[in-house]
Amino acid sequence: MATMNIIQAVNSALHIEMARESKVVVLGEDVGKFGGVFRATSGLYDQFGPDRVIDTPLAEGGIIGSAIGMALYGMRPVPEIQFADFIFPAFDQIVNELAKFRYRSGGQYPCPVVIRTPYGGGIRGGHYHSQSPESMFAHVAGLQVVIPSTPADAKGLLLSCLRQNDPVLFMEPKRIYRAARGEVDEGDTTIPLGKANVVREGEHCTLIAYGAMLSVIEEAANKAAEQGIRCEVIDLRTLVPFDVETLIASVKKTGRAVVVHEAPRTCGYGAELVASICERAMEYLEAPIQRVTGFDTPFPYVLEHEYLPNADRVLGAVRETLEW
Amino acid sequence: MATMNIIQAVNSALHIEMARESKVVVLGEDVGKFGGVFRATSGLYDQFGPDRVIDTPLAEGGIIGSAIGMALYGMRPVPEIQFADFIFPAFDQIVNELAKFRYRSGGQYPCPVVIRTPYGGGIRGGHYHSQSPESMFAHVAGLQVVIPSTPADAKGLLLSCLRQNDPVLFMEPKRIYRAARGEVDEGDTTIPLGKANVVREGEHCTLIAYGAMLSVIEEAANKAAEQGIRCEVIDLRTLVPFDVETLIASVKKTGRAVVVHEAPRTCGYGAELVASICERAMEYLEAPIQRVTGFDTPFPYVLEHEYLPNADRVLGAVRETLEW
Amino acid sequence: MVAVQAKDDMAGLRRVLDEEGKVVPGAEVPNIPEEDLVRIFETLLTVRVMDERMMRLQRQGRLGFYMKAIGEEATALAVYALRGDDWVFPSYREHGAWFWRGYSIESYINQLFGNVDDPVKGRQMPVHHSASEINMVSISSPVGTQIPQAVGTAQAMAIEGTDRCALTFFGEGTSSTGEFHVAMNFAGVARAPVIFLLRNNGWAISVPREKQTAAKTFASKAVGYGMPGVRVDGNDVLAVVKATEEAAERARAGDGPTLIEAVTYRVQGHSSSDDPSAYRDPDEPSEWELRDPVNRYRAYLKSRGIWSESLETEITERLNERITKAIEHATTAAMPDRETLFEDVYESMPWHIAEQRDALLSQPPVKSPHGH
Amino acid sequence: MVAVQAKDDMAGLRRVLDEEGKVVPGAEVPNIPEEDLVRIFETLLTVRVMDERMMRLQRQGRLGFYMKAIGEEATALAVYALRGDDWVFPSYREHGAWFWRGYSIESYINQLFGNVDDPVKGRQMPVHHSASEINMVSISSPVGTQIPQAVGTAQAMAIEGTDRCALTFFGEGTSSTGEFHVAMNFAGVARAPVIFLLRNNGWAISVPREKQTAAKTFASKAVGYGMPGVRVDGNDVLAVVKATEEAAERARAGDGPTLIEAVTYRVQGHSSSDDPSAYRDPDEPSEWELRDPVNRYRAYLKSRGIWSESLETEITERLNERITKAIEHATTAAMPDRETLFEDVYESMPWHIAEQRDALLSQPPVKSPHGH
Ligand SMILES: Cc1ncc(C[n+]2csc(CCOP(=O)(O)OP(=O)(O)O)c2C)c(N)n1
Ligand SMILES: Cc1ncc(C[n+]2csc(CCOP(=O)(O)OP(=O)(O)O)c2C)c(N)n1
Ligand SMILES: [Mg+2]
Ligand SMILES: [Mg+2]
Repeated sequence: MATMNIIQAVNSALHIEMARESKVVVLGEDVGKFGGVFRATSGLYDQFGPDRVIDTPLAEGGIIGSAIGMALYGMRPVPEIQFADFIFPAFDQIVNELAKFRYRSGGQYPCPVVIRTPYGGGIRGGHYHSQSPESMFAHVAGLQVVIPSTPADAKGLLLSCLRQNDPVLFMEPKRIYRAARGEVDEGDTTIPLGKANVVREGEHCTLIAYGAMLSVIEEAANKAAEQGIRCEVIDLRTLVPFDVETLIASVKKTGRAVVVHEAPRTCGYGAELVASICERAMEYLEAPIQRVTGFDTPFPYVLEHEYLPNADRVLGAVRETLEW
Repeated sequence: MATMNIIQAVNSALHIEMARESKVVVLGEDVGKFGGVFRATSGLYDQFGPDRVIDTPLAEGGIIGSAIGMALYGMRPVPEIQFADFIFPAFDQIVNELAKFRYRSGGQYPCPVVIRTPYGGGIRGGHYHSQSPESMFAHVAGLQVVIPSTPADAKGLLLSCLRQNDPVLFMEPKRIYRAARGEVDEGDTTIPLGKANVVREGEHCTLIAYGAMLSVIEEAANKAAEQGIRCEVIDLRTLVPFDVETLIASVKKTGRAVVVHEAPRTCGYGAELVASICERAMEYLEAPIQRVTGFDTPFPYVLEHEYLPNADRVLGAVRETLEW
Repeated sequence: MVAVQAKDDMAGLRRVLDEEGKVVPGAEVPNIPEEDLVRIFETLLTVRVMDERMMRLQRQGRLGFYMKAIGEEATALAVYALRGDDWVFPSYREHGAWFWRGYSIESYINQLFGNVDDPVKGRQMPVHHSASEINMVSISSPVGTQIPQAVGTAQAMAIEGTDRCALTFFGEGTSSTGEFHVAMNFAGVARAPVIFLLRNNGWAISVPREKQTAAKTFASKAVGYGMPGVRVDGNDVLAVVKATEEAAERARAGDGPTLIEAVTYRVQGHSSSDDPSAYRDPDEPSEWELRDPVNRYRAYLKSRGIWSESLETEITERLNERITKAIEHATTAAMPDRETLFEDVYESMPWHIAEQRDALLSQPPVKSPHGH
Repeated sequence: MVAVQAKDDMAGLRRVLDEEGKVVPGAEVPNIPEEDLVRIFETLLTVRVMDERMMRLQRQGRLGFYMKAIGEEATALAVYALRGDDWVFPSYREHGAWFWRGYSIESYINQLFGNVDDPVKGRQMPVHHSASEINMVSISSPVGTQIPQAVGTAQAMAIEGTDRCALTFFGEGTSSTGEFHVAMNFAGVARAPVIFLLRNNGWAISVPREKQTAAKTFASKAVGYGMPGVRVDGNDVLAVVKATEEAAERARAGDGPTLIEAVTYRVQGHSSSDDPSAYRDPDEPSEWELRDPVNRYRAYLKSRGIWSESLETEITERLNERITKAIEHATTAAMPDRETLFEDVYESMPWHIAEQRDALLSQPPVKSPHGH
């Protein structure tokens, strides 16, 4: 065990897997000699050389398009998109190609590309260094969407992604890249995809989040506890396919839920959680599920602290479910 | 009044507005001399010339990017994307530029681009001539999303879009381009954006859809009526911003709802409707809202009749809400 | 104007055969064994016969959609220059490439009908084939997406240390996409062993070549990527093969990518849904008839004493018979079960898709509005 | 290797001034009145002084983020060749273009701090300006998106029948994007009155120019779009102005677009977040020091008897004073009210945004973690 932050945990997973499996290739803008603008690929270039750690020209469509070609051929490319805000030039390759290759070829061409990308606000990045586009990708059949919230999860989930045979969008909460520190196995420990983590048990209200919002709901749970409200805190970890059983079991127990994400509300991932839970457990709900989310505006700059969900807003939502 | 199909209605709106306002410009692939692969721009080239009806090179990013530049300068471009499936190369221009221009410039640069694009299945188009990506765009603050279901609406809503000052994604249900025929005012009649249409009143269950799914819920309502179930049928018309009042009023009355769309279920637009209604009217709901949607697979070819929601599936969902 | 365009496009083209199928003085003739020369001829005829038969089915309402390659058959034979372990990323109009590399007439027709024997399980529209066993990559409709993918495969081949290469086909209209650019640029920088085969048939649906770019030639675009650009007569099989052989050699030697512009002509509509009389001068196609790639190649074989009336009759009859049988099978074979709708989205089926499958299967089957 | 690259990039550059600021024999000197020559000098100094002052604030933790233009100041003066009714679509490193066209030092600094006097209302990161009153278009971070937009504006200008033109700036790294290609191609076909000013500063964050393209020069990419491509010394104001004047003339005359590659050098880090010592040979920048655009231009003014020590002191002092005052104001002015978060998403506020606004306003304000 060692103390790591999320960057180090991601880096460790990449080191382990590249050493174990020669088909793993990292590519993207500035990922080579420089080790990535967030340094997540640091040291890989020196250890594995320019053939396996590739600085590409500035074109996200080319990064994903060529990663697809590599994967079709049998490699295991791990492209980095520098910020999730810049993934859209590759949207067509991801949505129309990567996600559909296995299906459209009748199973002939699996396409195991693991796209890593930092996402989310809280670093004063304004419109274009803060976005959380997860729900757009969650809508695309054929993709998996994974978002860790701790260093141990970042490493264990990424290792799992690298060892299965379908495309993944692995979104890293850059706001807590360095702030989230924790014990991480230095060795080769995976964490299964598709399983949520019940971080804290409670019986009054279920709080559901992922990524950087996890610490927000934990803080809200702490504050609630001071008022005698015991919240169950769930870290979703995998958005597609999500762990419906754990969620439903929790909501059946608590009868209340608050879902939290940074992305704008309309058609955000929270809507899916609300709809899915209501379909399966409406009779257990004592109150409407509350959504605490970013607003339906572009991501702001100076007002990002007002934009981002915080513990008080979550707590307010918890109270609404209790007082309903 | 004249009998028109949706293509003719769209064409009529474009003719009227181009004649009235010289700043309106149509651009896209094959929209010129040929009049568009669905013939929606037919006759415009002859009447308004190559300066205002522009055949572009094959690049959707260029079509939307240059349309944005025209709009910034004060024109009113109406780009056509040949199929919604091919809109993704322009995704970055739409999501990061078009939608955010007004906001990011502090209001200096409005960007009134009306993107027309045929969407949806039912024409044996397979993966790439059938998609319904509306929820991805509905998630993007700054865009409006409008989907007509009748010729009169197609004309009236399009005219409204062309006369307001923000970007719109105007999605045309190609499955009923020619099949839907109806009386349309040959003159200049607009239909307001943001207002749903209560197509039929009923008190047992609210059916909500848009575009080509409207006839499916109408058929389901007919079948239900035979069994004594009176459904309220609502055509949403505008997805962003949607007419929450009309929906809530209806659900308060009926206590039940079924939302229907062709797009895959997960993070589809239906999730937002379910979440929004539950937040506002949960105490009125007698049963969970049902979603009848496309499946979480790429759009198929030979099995599209199984994939697409039909009246029987909707009816089944209605019965589930009643028997819950 | 149209005719001028055609002539412009013809200027300075690399050729092996002239319009009469005679070897152009000084041209380097690729070294092709006689049996291959015959097989190439058979491949060209396969495409032509297939196109005619399938369009007839389409017009009879028995086939949903079709795309012809008539007049452009020679360009697809670029794949003659490849080895079996090279990979091909085609667009939708290189039928000959499939047949040359061993895709069967039966698979081809089953795909069009999407029956249980369709290699892609009825999931895609007609002419969207896939055959991993012969390294032919699944076709998709969005044009240009295959180009950066081919570059990635080529890079992987180089990383692996093999001397394989990848070849990708696309139309001249598709050179306007961002994908073309990023792929060419990536390939140039990486010196990837990839061949870009731009099939310039003069039209992108209704849009003529001169509205697609202001560049004098498509081959000249190679300059901007630091790679050689070659213009060949795309209706001259031997010129296409020769140029591709040279490009493949460069690729295998580690000298990087090549852009080949093969100038040909879309003699008929873009697809079965298209009627070019709405936008194209009706005289234009006839101008091109004398350049027919099959006629020229036939004349060449004749001059070499390889062609005979009976050879062609034998081939054509054999093809027609086989196609007839294949149609019979394809139109009567079972269609994929509806549970297959939910397979292959992922390697193993996640719960939410299983749930959706079960919900569907609990309902009575829906009759296809299209009959079989 | 680095030095070779630098020299390669220098070969065949169009210049008016040599490294000592002397007019190169035979060079056509643009016709610039003396008062403009002085104003250009002041603009160059404004950028340099501003960059130093703002970086100091950033290092002190008083400013969130900054991007310098040091060493590249001359290239932005391409806008000298434009008229006020021409439009400019900048990237994030052409500060001089803003000042030349009349954007005030105060607005510039208010934008960096996002206060109530920020023209874009605190909505965007520092250096993302917008000034519609001087036809400077809002900057966004995704690189390259402005290029097709500039083409659209240029097309609109032509449709309208004016003789205006549009100019867009972008880096050499950005030429790798799909947007560059589609924009160049659209412009070529439409013969749009647009000038593409590619600022080749050798680096895209940590990626050197030779990993960005295998083309010998960026200017050569123009061939593929049927437009002229020009390579100028981007550190030579007069050469940049001259080349842009010629391009603007062509545009106004209906002769279509031009690509100008201005070769310059990113002397320091990509932004305040970047430390180039992690990836760049520390000797490289010093090689470029003798090409400093301000020194060369100063020497030229001196040779023309326009420059004097006292002139420069006067300008610098005036600038510094004004900047000091502007900083004082910018750092003490009120910040935008939180309800402004919800404005300008649309022309009028739809119900769902109003609802979200009301919900936020019902909560106590959140303290900014960044203080002012
Ligand atoms: C991204 C995208 N946009 C639009 C289309 C619609 N479309 C299909 S084929 C075609 C023209 C392609 O022309 P070209 O590349 O010259 O190929 P050709 O059909 O001539 O073989 C268009 C516009 C598409 N398939 N993909
Ligand atoms: C689409 C996109 N991808 C990635 C980035 C991150 N990024 C910001 S600047 C930059 C390098 C740009 O280099 P260049 O175009 O040469 O401009 P320069 O910074 O040298 O002026 C990168 C990769 C971005 N802003 N946009
Ligand atoms: Mg073509
Ligand atoms: Mg640069």
